[in-house]
Amino acid sequence: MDAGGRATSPLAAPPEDPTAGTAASGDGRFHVTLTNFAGPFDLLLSLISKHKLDVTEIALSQVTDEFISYLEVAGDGLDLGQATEFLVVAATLLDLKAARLLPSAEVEDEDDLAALEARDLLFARLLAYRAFRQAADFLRAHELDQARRFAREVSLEPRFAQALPDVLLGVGVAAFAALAVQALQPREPVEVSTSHLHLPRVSVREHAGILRKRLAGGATTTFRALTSDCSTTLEVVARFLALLDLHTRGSVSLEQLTALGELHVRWTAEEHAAGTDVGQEWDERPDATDHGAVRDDGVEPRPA
Amino acid sequence: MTTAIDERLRGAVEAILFVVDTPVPAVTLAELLDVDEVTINEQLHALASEYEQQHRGFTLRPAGEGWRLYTREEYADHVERYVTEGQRARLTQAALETLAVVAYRQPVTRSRISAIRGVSVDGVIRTLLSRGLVAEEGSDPQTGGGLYVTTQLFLEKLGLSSISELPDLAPLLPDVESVLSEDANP
Amino acid sequence: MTTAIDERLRGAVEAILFVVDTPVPAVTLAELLDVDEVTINEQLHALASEYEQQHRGFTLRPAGEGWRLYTREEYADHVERYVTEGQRARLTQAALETLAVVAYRQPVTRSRISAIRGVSVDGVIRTLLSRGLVAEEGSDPQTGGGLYVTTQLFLEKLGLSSISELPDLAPLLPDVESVLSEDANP
Repeated sequence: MDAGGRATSPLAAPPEDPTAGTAASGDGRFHVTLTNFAGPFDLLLSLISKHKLDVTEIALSQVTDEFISYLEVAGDGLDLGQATEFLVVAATLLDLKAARLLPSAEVEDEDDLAALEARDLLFARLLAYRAFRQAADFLRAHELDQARRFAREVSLEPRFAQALPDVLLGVGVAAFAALAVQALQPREPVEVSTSHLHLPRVSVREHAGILRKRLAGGATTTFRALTSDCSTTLEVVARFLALLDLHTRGSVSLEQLTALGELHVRWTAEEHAAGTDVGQEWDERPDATDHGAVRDDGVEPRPA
Repeated sequence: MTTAIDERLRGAVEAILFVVDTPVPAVTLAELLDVDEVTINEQLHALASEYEQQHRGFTLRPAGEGWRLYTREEYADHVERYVTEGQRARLTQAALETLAVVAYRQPVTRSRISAIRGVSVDGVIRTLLSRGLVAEEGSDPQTGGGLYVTTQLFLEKLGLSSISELPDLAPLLPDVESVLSEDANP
Repeated sequence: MTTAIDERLRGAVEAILFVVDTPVPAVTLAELLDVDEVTINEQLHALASEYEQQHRGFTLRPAGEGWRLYTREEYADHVERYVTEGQRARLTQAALETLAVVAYRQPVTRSRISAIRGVSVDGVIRTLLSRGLVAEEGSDPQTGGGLYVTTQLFLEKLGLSSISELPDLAPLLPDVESVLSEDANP
């Protein structure tokens, strides 16, 4: 994904060993080690924003490699927030870099200039967003601090309670009922909705089974025909993955005469040779079923 | 009392007494702070006489089966003036809304009100109690939490003779009941 | 502060702070006790440092526009048991970030917050409103959209006495302001 590639820039230097100096340093945050920069990802962003580092001189492919190996080290302990942030930042950087690398002649076009500005704006937004995140950290720290102090909040001693002036409600019956409606209105949860992530669960293994049934006769068919009954893209993908799996096991042969052309599929194995675990590695581990991130039963019970 | 005041222990006792408005038995403090009752009693007496010597704005006195902090008698006039002049006669929006929840859901526990309001209602309930608009009546058989109801004074303030005269909310709150009861059993 | 502590005045201030459940502004105390505000401020500061020196179980801190008594942090573990549940519901990250935007950009419209956060903030704003951490105050003359500000409670909850105590955002936001403000008026 490195859009640079100019021979003179430092990014032409061979990538360092991705495991060396990469990934989690002491604080568990993502650090990058490039030939012209080493430090936290955040800092990299700051330097670019202050024009102390030219975005065109950053080997984005290396940053990405490092992030991937960071993810591998982090394993299940991956912080979703960090991963998301990385994606957003990396995508913006890439966009920015692509724009900066455009031959200057083309930038004379008004539209291109506008596009460039739009990207800078996007980057500025990113920085603003990050700044407020850091401000939120400050608020969090103070909130935690303050949570260790308990204000004196006790009822008035009876003698003082009796001295209280007569209370005024200040509302009539109708206004009071309106307040009740307002107070009793169900509240929507604050959390970011993940409902858009609720894809139906598709099992590659199951699709391998379907393929095996259709192909076991030995006839030659096409991928198009094999997927004609799929109703979603996800099913097509699952079927394709299953097909690849069958291919690596030598159960089917695949032939494509022209690029992007029709894919011909032929069953080559013995009738019962294919194991039952085809596609299993694509599916969730059986014991992980209940914890899968992708569920079709709606994680959040919320009104539509 | 010849016992030197153990500063940490004294501080802890003081902090606990500071947040409760019921008398705290010495034995409770002893258990909580993991010292024997004799030591706690020494601390309490030492603290009480320290407040006297320093002539603080509050005093520590035995009350019922425990100890409790009170404002010092001689400053009662100032406090009373603050309470009568400084306090708002009008209820805040938060207090009114909480009152509305109690009125329409009574008898209701504090945690239920809190769940409906989405915030802690301790302070507001305290205000409503001290203003005589709500009262505690019995407790929830399941959770043991106190149940709150509105009072006669509340009805008077709204010019109603009975709770049944409150307008029906059902037409205004479509399907809210089911959502709320789901909410109560997460 | 060279002022000797006036024992009677100190006692009265202490007694009033002792009974209230909101921060008390110095000016309120001054009026109530019929002394000038400078004297009251001296007393408050003297009292606060006296509590520190004596390492009492409570502290006196500026909170929002006034002063309020709190238990000392180091006794939080003991005190926590006595403070009722529900008190300490944590704010979500989304709520905190939105709160940060309001705090630094107030008064600010919802659409402006949304633009900075990159997501719809309706739900979060509603939560912050219901918790009393932000309030609507006036409306934008151009768009007519409601303007949001942080409240006294916000300052209290964060242990700040004024918005100016928030750290400077500028070092975190190099050259961004100009770009963003252009953006705000397309």
